[in-house]
Amino acid sequence: MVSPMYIIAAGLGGAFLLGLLPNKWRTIPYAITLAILGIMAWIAGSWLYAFAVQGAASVEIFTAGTQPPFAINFRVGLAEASLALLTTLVGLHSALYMKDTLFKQGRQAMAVLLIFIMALCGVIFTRDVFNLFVFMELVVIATAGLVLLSADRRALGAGIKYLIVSQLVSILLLVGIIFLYHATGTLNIDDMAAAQVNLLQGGAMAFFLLFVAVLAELKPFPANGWGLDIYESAHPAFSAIFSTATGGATIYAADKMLQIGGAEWLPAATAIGIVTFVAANIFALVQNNDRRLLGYSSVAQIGLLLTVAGQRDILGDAYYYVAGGILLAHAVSKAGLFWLSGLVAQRELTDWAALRSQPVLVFAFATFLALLVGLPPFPGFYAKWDLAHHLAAEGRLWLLGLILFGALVEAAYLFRWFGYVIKREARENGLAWQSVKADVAFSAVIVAWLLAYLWGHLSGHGNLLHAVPLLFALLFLPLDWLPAKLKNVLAISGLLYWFYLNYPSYDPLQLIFAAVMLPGGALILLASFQTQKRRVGFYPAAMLMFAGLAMLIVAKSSFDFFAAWELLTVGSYFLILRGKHSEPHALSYLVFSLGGAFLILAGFAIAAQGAPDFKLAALAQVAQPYAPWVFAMLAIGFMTKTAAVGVHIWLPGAHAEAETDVSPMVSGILLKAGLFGLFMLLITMGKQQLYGVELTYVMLWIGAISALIGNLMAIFQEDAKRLLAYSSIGQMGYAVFGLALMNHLGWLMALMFVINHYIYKSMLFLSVGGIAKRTGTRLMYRMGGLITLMPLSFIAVMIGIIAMSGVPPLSGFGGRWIFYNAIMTAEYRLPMVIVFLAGPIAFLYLFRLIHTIFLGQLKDEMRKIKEAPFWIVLPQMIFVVALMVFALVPGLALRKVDLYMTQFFAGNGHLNWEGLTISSDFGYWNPVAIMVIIGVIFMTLFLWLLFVNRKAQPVKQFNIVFSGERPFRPETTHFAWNFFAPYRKALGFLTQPLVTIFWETVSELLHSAADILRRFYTGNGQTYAIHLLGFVIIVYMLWMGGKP
Amino acid sequence: MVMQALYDTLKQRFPLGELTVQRDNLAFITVEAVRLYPLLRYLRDHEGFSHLVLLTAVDWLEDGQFQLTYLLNNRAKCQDVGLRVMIPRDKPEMESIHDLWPAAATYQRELREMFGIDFPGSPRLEEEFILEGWHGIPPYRRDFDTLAYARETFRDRPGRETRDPAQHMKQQLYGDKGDV
Amino acid sequence: MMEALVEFNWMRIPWALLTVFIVFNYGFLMTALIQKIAARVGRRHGIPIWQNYIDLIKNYALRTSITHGVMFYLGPVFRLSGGVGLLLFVPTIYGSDMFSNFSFAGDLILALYFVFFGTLGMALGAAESGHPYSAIGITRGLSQMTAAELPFALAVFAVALQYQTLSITDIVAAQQGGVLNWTLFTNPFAVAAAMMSFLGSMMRPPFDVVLAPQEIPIGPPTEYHSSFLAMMQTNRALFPIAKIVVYMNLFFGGAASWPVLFLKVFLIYMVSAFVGVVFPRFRVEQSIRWFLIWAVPLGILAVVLV
Amino acid sequence: MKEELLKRIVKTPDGQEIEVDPLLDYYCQEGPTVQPPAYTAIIEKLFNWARSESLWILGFGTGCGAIEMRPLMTPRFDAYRYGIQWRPTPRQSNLFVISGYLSTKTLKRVIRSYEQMQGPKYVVGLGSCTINGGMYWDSYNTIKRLDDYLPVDVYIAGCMPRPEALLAGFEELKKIIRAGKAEGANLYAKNFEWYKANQKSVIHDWDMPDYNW
Repeated sequence: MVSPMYIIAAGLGGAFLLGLLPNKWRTIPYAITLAILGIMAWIAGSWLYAFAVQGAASVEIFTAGTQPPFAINFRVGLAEASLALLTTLVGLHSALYMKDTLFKQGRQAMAVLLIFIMALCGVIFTRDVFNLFVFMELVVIATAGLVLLSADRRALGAGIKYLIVSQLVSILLLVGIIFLYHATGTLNIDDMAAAQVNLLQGGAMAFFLLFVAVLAELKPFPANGWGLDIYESAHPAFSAIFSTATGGATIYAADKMLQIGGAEWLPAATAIGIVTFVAANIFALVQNNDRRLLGYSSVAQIGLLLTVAGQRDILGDAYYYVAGGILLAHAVSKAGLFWLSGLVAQRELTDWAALRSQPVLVFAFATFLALLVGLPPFPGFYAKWDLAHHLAAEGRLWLLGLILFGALVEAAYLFRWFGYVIKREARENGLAWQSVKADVAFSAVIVAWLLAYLWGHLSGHGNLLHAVPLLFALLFLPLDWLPAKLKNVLAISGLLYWFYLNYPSYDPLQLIFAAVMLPGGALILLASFQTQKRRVGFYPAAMLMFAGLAMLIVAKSSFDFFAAWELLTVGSYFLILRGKHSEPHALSYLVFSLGGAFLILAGFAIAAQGAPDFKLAALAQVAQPYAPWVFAMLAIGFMTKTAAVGVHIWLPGAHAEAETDVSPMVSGILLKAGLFGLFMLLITMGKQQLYGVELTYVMLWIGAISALIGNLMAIFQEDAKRLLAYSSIGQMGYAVFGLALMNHLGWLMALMFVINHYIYKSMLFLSVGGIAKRTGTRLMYRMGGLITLMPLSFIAVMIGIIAMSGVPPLSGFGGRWIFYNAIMTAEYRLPMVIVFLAGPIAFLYLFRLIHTIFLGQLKDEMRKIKEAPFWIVLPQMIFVVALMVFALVPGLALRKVDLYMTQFFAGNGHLNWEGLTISSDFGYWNPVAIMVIIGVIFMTLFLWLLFVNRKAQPVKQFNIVFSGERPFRPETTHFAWNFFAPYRKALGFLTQPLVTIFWETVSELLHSAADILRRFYTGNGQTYAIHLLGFVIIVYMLWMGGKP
Repeated sequence: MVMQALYDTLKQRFPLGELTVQRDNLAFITVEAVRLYPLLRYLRDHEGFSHLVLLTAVDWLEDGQFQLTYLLNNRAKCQDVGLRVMIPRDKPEMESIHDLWPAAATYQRELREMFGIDFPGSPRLEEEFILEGWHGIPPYRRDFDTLAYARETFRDRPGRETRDPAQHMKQQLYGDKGDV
Repeated sequence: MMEALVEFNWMRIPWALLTVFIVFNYGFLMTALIQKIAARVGRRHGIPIWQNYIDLIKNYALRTSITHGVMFYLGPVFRLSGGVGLLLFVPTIYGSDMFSNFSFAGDLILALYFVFFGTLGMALGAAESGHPYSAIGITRGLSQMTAAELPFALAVFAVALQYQTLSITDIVAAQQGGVLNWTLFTNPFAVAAAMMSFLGSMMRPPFDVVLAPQEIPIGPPTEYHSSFLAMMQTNRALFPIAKIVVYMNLFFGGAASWPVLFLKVFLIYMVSAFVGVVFPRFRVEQSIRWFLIWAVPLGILAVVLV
Repeated sequence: MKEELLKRIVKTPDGQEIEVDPLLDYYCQEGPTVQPPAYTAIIEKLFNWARSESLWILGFGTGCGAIEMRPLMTPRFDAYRYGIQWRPTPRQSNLFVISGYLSTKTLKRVIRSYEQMQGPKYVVGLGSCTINGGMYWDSYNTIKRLDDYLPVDVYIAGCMPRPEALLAGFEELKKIIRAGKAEGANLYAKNFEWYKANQKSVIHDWDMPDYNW
């Protein structure tokens, strides 16, 4: 084993060696540089291997052969070794990446790079304060030198500003060290920590200076202008080192300082960290320059790390797991992103659309974003989970809230960026492709997935990368070159096989959801057969969503549940983003979903109260006063997915703009995930009271109002898919309402809605999608009279709307019947008023849907269109059959679950399924008889009419009576636009977009606040120095006020 | 007298033709075609004649002229003034006043259809107004023989006879003694 | 509480046909009678009492007819199926096994929702004619219906809560034993709300903007004629009676024999006739507001007080 | 021909160009056919009785005489008691009352409405103008003989005839119908070319299909 000292020695020696070489040489110095960096990395790596795998104890290295305080000592343990490996690897890769620049600048630059990496390792290893100062000085000077490597003209200014401020910092640091030495009589960090500086005369002040200086090196808010200028102007490869290695080393230094300061200083670190995290993320919202945005994001991540460092007292053993997870996620993703930024020719965020020409680059980009945001299965996800649980267990809820808020903002701007990449116009020559650079970036991707595996392995919750559904979804990434039809077969068989495998293990409730989600998904996927070519990116996303759904149903612990939840959210986001104009809607979907997910995370964390493995069933045992809060958080989280009113605004756009076969998936299937969550929640937690208010009662109102508003909004839509989307809000409102009734039949009704809504909404979305495909528009008033041209789609829509409106004999009636029986025993009656009003309103939009599309006047340009493609029609016809069967024998699906649910409500209220008649305590219903009777009456009358009216002359569209005139044109004769004008007059005031206005105002406020505050960064070195002083003074006032 | 006063006021600004006072509050003034437009605008904007009551034409076949009559009304004073313009029959064209009164466009369409008088620039002038599919001489021109046209186009029912109403009533009431 | 469910046997079919026949004739005479009453209010003689039969024959006797398409053709079939079905799904005569018809198929909720069957089918048929006035009439009808249905749904809910059952037979049974046992007296708010809703569903003034003969020819049926129209006429006679039978069963103690049924149906029908001859027509938004302001609070009161 | 009836090229959503011929594409091209009476005489008799007792008038005031029809609805005359009522749409009417003078422009609408009525259908000419042009005998745009253009069942003379005369006319019509002689629709179908030629001779801008279903 080579001593870690050789890392330092190699760096120094290499730099010295380079100094001896002739000026003109390029290749040899470069080779030496790479070799030295390689050696350094190898040493660090071998030590890491020793610590991690062989379980070696950390080693102390005494430089002068004596014990401290007489000599400087280094310590190398697991953390140091990993940081050093990270630093050297980033250095090595960046050196590879910067080959051209280094060749141009010559051996001096290479030497500086070596010194830089060496110094960073020194910062990591050293246990001596003064030595730390020396290494930090080296870092500063090397940084200033390396900034100049950039071709950007602003780099010079940035370097100078950096130097100015850094010197101020150095002075503080030095003064602090002197004072501290005076107080403790030692320079050794461990000795200082043992000396309890805070109790010594002047010790606190001395430590303050030391600490604030190290903090300032972390570029906390607001004293970070100089750092941002560097990110913006420096060479991306250097920025990668600057962000990851410098950031990592410095945060580690700060961590060491905190050991000196003790627990008393942890809150300071927390406060500065969290303010930095939140503020930097908010600032990043308004950045257009990619590297500056990455800079802000780096600052934010370091802030988060500092916050985590401040939680050292409660994290205990998990500290390194959490901090390491976040740090490595930050480091790898940020390095990767900076490296990617070198491949993009222009600096606007939208210019990254150029990545699209290489799907692999998009994959890399997505990986980095997911890694950075902390989505499963990446380390940040596990780290955030543990962090949240520790915070919640200790009651640091405000902090948890702020962290989640910051993370949400971060996700918002990062995924907005992703939206640009997928959707914006790509410029020509936007990609400065160099295979070396790309390879360097890909190495980060590989590391990211390795880390994902490692962190999963280390987590106490099982490795997500061992989950078969997820692996199956990921399998589609390498298979993406296959033709879409083949992948579709694979996907469908995968879904069906998984369902078949797990079928015996589901309980009846799970079975219904699983049936809707897995075979149901397979059925909708039939429609995907009509796509041609490869359809890059569709299958990984779709299968990711289905994987999440499959895992959600069987989740036993809160971790499994949440991980599945995040997976399906992310998968569906990618899926929705594929729509033609879906960029803003997909973003809004993601932000709302992640917001909801974070609430769920917080809810689980609070519920767990520190328990490492929290079973979902244990939700029932959550103690007061947490229980209602947990309930509320989880309920809101789930209701975000079902788009309950208030958090519904993402749905219409997302569902309407998605692709033809995606809309039914996200509407018919994905919404059910929220219902499943609510089921799980209500089964375990039951009724909860908050401040004396029954929370299920609130849900009852939310469900009722969602039903009303969803339906009401739907009737005013001109866009067919938007109409259906709003209708989903209404339908989910019914289901939530049924659940919140908290009685047996209410739940059964919700389940009925799960099945019914899946069938008819999928069917309607498919047929409307097929029609939109043929007509080239989704605006209903531009269609009309398509019944003869698209008869099968018409049949699907007609059956769908009859079912959805609840008219016997189709299956919607069953839902209504159960609903009435359920409300008979409900405790509350007022919300029914709203639901009763919502019911008939559904007629309005349903009629509008079928009338404006299929009936009325056929337009000129539509005269020759054909029926929707076979593969879109086929699933519709299957749905029609399914609907009929379900209408005739609802018992097939409901009987078992009806019995199963008796356990939740003390056995009363369930239905009686004797014979053909289904009866409850109040009424009865015989679907077969209804169908037969109506059928017989209908057929009799129809035959009678056929007999008496056999000679009817079929006429064409303009053969209508028109007050003696003739119609002008089909467009002016088709009554379609603003169809329910009188209704708008009467009740239109209810459709004021209050919720939309509210959320837009929130977003607007965040953006404009960021926009105003960023003027704070003037780009002037003196201003930055003043910021720094201000920062020092504020920290002083807050923590040192009143202390000696 | 009032109308005379109005005429005198107008005379100071515009060269006017003769004045025909019909009533205390109704008079007709003959003007040249080129004077009409400014005069109308003046009357509308300064004399309070804000309402175009009608625009009509008379076919003076013998003189070879069409007479256009623009009747304006002053609501506040309850006065009407008609402006008469004579235009040549062989070149029936007049300046459009639809920009003064949008309603004038409708009158102009009618005149165009019924008299064949052209008002260049008037909106929808070419569209049919009342008649559908009419070809030939505009029916309100006096050289159009409506009886001949009707005979030629519509079949008579045999046995129809036309009687002078006065003669007929006499016959009914007094029989043969009517002439006594 | 729950009475033994009647079951299907083949004898139900002739009885059902008899029910339809009786109600058909009663409906024809009744509509004519109502028209005659309206005429008398206007001091006219009005139509002969058998005029509707003649019109019906005349419409079947037309020699030509046109069709705009399949749904247009099926519209009247839907419509009449809705009327006949509603009639047969509701026990017509209380305590009579013969005239309980097919009420074993479903309870009150079936009746409540089956009302829409004909409406929906008719709307589809009328819309396929491509006539804008048909579509306008339908939007008006549906808009008005959303508000008119609300008080009725509330009243039904209140009644169901009151008797703790959704079975119409049971509800009627609970009202036996004297006039004062009728829902009319035991739950007057519910009945008031329901009767207001009843006005809205009868297509008579002031809620007849759907047809609005002077304005949008006659709305949905603008294109319908000959045997199509004849079927709709039949439904116009049948359907109100079927609906009133539901009202009668829920609120007015049901009927134990045909004469009682005739009387009660006539009286309930008269409510809308009286209102109809006195009031002018509401616009859609006016009627929506009227229902929401006057009828819905009564319904809420009924639901809350039960 | 009106611009909206001209053939035009439109682009379908998938980019093809297709030709639309409004007259052919929007309107049914079939002509009227002679419709035989019911198979058995007794049923036809019953039907004729029902037709005569249920006269549904198309509410279309074609000329000044329309004002004479209004009193028929009032208590004084109350035509409803004779089974007569006004329907707002030609589809449901079977009696067309041409009320007074008929300009060529209105004639076009009348023909359209008449053809849209379902047979058997009846026409009553009201007032002298429909008989021989009346006081508009020399007008350039008023027809003189209604029966040149539509088969007329009954003429009611007068300028204008009083409501009583109308009622008498309707009674006359009922007799004709009951006698099975009111076959105007079949007459029209049989002599379709002749009627069309007459109609087209006065309507110069024929902008509709030959038969309006």
